[in-house]
Amino acid sequence: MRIAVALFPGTNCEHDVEYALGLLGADVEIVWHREGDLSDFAGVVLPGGFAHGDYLRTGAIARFSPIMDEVARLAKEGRPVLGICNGFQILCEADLLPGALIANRDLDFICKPVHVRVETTDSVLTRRAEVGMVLRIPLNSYEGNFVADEATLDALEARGRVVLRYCDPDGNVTDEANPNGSARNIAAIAGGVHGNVVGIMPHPERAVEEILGSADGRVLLESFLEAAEEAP
Amino acid sequence: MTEPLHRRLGMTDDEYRRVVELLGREPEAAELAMYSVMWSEHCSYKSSRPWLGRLPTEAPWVVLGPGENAGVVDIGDGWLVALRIESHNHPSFVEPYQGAATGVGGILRDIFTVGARPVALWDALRFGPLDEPRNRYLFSGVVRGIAGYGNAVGVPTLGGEVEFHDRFSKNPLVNVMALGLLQRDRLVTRAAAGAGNVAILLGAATGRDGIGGASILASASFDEASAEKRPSVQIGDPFEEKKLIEACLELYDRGLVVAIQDLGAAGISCAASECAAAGGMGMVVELDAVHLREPDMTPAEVLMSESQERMLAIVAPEDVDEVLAVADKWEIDARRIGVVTTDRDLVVRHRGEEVARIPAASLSEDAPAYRRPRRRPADLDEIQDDGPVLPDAVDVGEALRLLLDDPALASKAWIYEQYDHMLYLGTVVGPGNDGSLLRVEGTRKGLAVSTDGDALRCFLDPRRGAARIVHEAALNVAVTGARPLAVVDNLNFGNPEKPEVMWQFVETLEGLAAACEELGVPVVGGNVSFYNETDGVDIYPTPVVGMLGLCDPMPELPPRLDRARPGMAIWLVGPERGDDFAGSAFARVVLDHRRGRPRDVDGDVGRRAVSHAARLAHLAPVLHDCSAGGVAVALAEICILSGVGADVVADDWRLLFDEAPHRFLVVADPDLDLEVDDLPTRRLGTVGGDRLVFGDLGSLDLAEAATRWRAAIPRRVGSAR
Amino acid sequence: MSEPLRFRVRILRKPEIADPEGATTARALRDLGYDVVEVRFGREILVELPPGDADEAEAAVHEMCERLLANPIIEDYDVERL
Amino acid sequence: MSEPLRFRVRILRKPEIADPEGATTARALRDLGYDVVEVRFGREILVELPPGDADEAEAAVHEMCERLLANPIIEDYDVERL
Ligand SMILES: Nc1ncnc2c1ncn2[C@@H]1O[C@H](COP(=O)(O)OP(=O)(O)O)[C@@H](O)[C@H]1O
Ligand SMILES: [Mg+2]
Repeated sequence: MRIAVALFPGTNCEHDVEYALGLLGADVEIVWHREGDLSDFAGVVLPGGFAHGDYLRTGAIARFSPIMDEVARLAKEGRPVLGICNGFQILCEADLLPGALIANRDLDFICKPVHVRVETTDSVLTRRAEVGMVLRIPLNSYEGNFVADEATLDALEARGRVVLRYCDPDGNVTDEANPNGSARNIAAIAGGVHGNVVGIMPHPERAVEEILGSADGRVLLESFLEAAEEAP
Repeated sequence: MTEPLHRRLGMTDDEYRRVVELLGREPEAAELAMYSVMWSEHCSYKSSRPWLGRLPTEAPWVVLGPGENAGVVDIGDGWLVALRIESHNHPSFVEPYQGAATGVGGILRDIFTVGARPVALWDALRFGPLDEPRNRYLFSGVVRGIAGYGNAVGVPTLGGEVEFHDRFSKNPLVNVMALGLLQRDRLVTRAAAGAGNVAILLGAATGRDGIGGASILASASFDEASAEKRPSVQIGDPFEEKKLIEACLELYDRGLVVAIQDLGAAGISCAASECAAAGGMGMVVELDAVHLREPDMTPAEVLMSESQERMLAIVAPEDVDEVLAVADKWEIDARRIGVVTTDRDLVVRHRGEEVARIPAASLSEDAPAYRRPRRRPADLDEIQDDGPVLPDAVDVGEALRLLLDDPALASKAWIYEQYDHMLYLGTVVGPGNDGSLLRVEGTRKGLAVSTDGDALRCFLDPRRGAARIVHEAALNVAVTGARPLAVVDNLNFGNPEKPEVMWQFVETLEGLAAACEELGVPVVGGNVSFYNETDGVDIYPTPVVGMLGLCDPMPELPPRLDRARPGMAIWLVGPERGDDFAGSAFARVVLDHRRGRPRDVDGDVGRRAVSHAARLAHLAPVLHDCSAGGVAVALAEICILSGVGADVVADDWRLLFDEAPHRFLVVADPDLDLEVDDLPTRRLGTVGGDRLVFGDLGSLDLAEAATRWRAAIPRRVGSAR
Repeated sequence: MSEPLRFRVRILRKPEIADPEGATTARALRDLGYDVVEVRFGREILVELPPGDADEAEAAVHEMCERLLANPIIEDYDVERL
Repeated sequence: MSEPLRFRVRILRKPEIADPEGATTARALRDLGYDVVEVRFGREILVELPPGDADEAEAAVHEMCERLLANPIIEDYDVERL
């Protein structure tokens, strides 16, 4: 089973995702954004970084890359599509996920581990986790502040597509535990016809080994790989 | 009568005569522009060169030493490490965000110029006190600029340091260090070989950025008038640089590059002449081929432009098409602008005319060098004799409260949490500890780095101050388990035309050299920044060292400050004197005193401390060197980060705040046998409780200590965090 | 007809969507002693097209906004010929 | 006199200063098939002040630009009353 990791000019987390998924046994290939055919891949990851320098709006230019047609096709076919950080932003710009990501509430770039609570196991990112589980995963973004209109947010909630929320170490979802001002403390959402498209702001690939500070990201990436295994 | 052109370009009459002699005729305007920048202090090191030879530079593991784009050392298993440090002081004062950002961009180019992938950055900063709004603006602008560029270009910033003193209010210091990794066979040089080889300019378009700028700016003092000389500010484009890095690394992978040089000060003229001179060749450059951002630039402007994110690659003619294709894939511009020739001349053509023809090597090799006069500052004796007067009794809890709230001692999280410090999954020990430690993929090795400076002590005694920072940096890497391997240094000084500044400079070199010799570490690169003087006031003499250490193998779980647990024992290893207060944090913060003569290092003791620390790093969960604020502050940091108090046996407050060098704390299981027999070692106390208790001398609630320490910087810069 | 055509595109956050830049700037201005009610951030993009038919060019700029320059979920835009 | 006072501040990078964001966006537009000559980025800041003397308010906005909103070293600004 092969997983594609999309590479845009300005992307920088492609090797980290390759390494982390490789550690979990996946066969990973980094695919340049102008190369187009993903039919042989069971799933695709859009990694973090600064595609096109984050100029204009983060993710705005990347969405027109040829590879995005393929990503949309995989999404439609029900194969797992994961956007991490900048990848999340690209998926929103490409209309594969609702909402948008804007500058953090305090206008600071934030690089630090945060706590997130698992809200549903009905997603390709959390199927092996448990609801209520608290994970410690590094955040690394300037535009991590998730926004959408109320109706969109209500719909996400109603359909169980809020995947992770920022919380304190004990799992309480509070304002103080919200690092960037995201609406309803949202850290990850699912979308797509089958809920198989997930965007997550923190970086699970940065939390796969204790020596790096946490291995809590494993359960998320393992979920993703399991979903890819079973994908149509 | 207007001043002659050479003087307006900052050249002396003697230097001008030298050019005339070299060329055997009067120089053309473009030629004079080239000499003026290449012979500026910034590019030619004319005041410092005669002294730099004092530094030890050799060791079996040194592959490239000073004078190259970056120092390169061999760490075994086929891996080389490239390192380099640079200042961007004046540009950061003019425009803090862009000044710092372009500083990061510039140093990264030095690293990938030698064939390495840049994988880590450190920043060493100096500002005036944060109660001044202007200093807050500079400080937060610089931090944002480093974050803005470093994060987006995809190179993590793993640490750094910062100090605040009045003397930096009008002249902040922004020093950035970078590290890169490369396989042994990938080393690239700048020596253009082979007549007929093609020079290709890669990257951003050329505009009027910093014409004569960075270099002229860094080669003269700052005052109102220089506002006019101010070149147009350079804007960093981390996206362009990221593409440039990937494109260059792909070119090296495919073996398409004969030689390469980054464009920095003096732009094309510097890069072209250095490539040619290094290969013993010449070059013909066609300026019409250069991709311009502004159409109507003069030849001199095109030659001197310091537009960022550009590289000059020398390529065999048959490989040109493939090189252009790689550039096209990465969406960067690539233009053939020159050809390598055998005649050793750098010839520049513009619209069919020859605008310059000069011996390529003369720009660098014939640069003047000055042995400027030196004089010990007349008031230094008086300053040194006026050491701090210590009170008999001190409430240790109260003193600690003050120290933890000092921005130089407080948590730097406000800074480093704005920096991506985790990219590449190599960061085993990140910022917030002593040295940072990154693992080398596919090996058991770890690279430890610490940057250290101590402006006040170096002012009080440049030689001792400089030696102390080398020892401190060595201990900072040793507590991660590393053995010191190489040093890069950034020498930030005032106006070298003042004999007192030259004296400080030479004393500093003596101190650095002696300490490096004592520790057996070579200096593999450095940078000299003179003219850090505004309105006649010089900065404190401020050497900064970047120390690279190697762990081989890396400890299973390298020590970190947050690993203390209740019941663990606390030891102090190293000399206790109780009399090292001149230039200390205690004197400065608690006594408001900044005079006296710092104590000297002890080379033998320093070497032993380093080797014990490196060994103990494999055994103890926490090691922490004692630096600013002494034992008390070092212990408080461990307790705050571990979230647990400590009970310390103490009967003399001096031993808690004194800053004698070569000491570190060990926190570990009480049964651990430290096996340190050639250094004083004392059991200080035990971890536990929710207070920091120092016997009868005082105590402090841990939560309060933590709040003060964490809030000191955010509170001052008015950040919500 | 041989003049280049220049347009100013203004892009503003929709009123119901948070504007952290605006809010932070308002706070900073109040800290400096100014009595401000509200600050909103937007961007201005100047687009220059080669000489040609102005109406066609304007239509093209609108299309650029729809496709790339603005994000309709969070932003409104307007185009002005200069 | 009881209307709030609204100003539009436009901030543009000085023409000789590089604008990588504009250049990148121009490239993206060309990739999408548009023939653009140049794109320059600027910011627009809407500042609302409480009702009061309009001239004083305008002077205050100019001062805000000098002190905080614009960076005179690399940017030019202009203020327009709405
Ligand atoms: N300017 C900075 N940028 C990034 N990290 C910093 C900066 N200043 C300090 N730090 C980090 O904060 C920690 C404490 O720094 P410092 O007090 O200078 O340590 P030490 O006394 O051990 O040299 C270190 O890990 C350092 O890397
Ligand atoms: Mg230390």
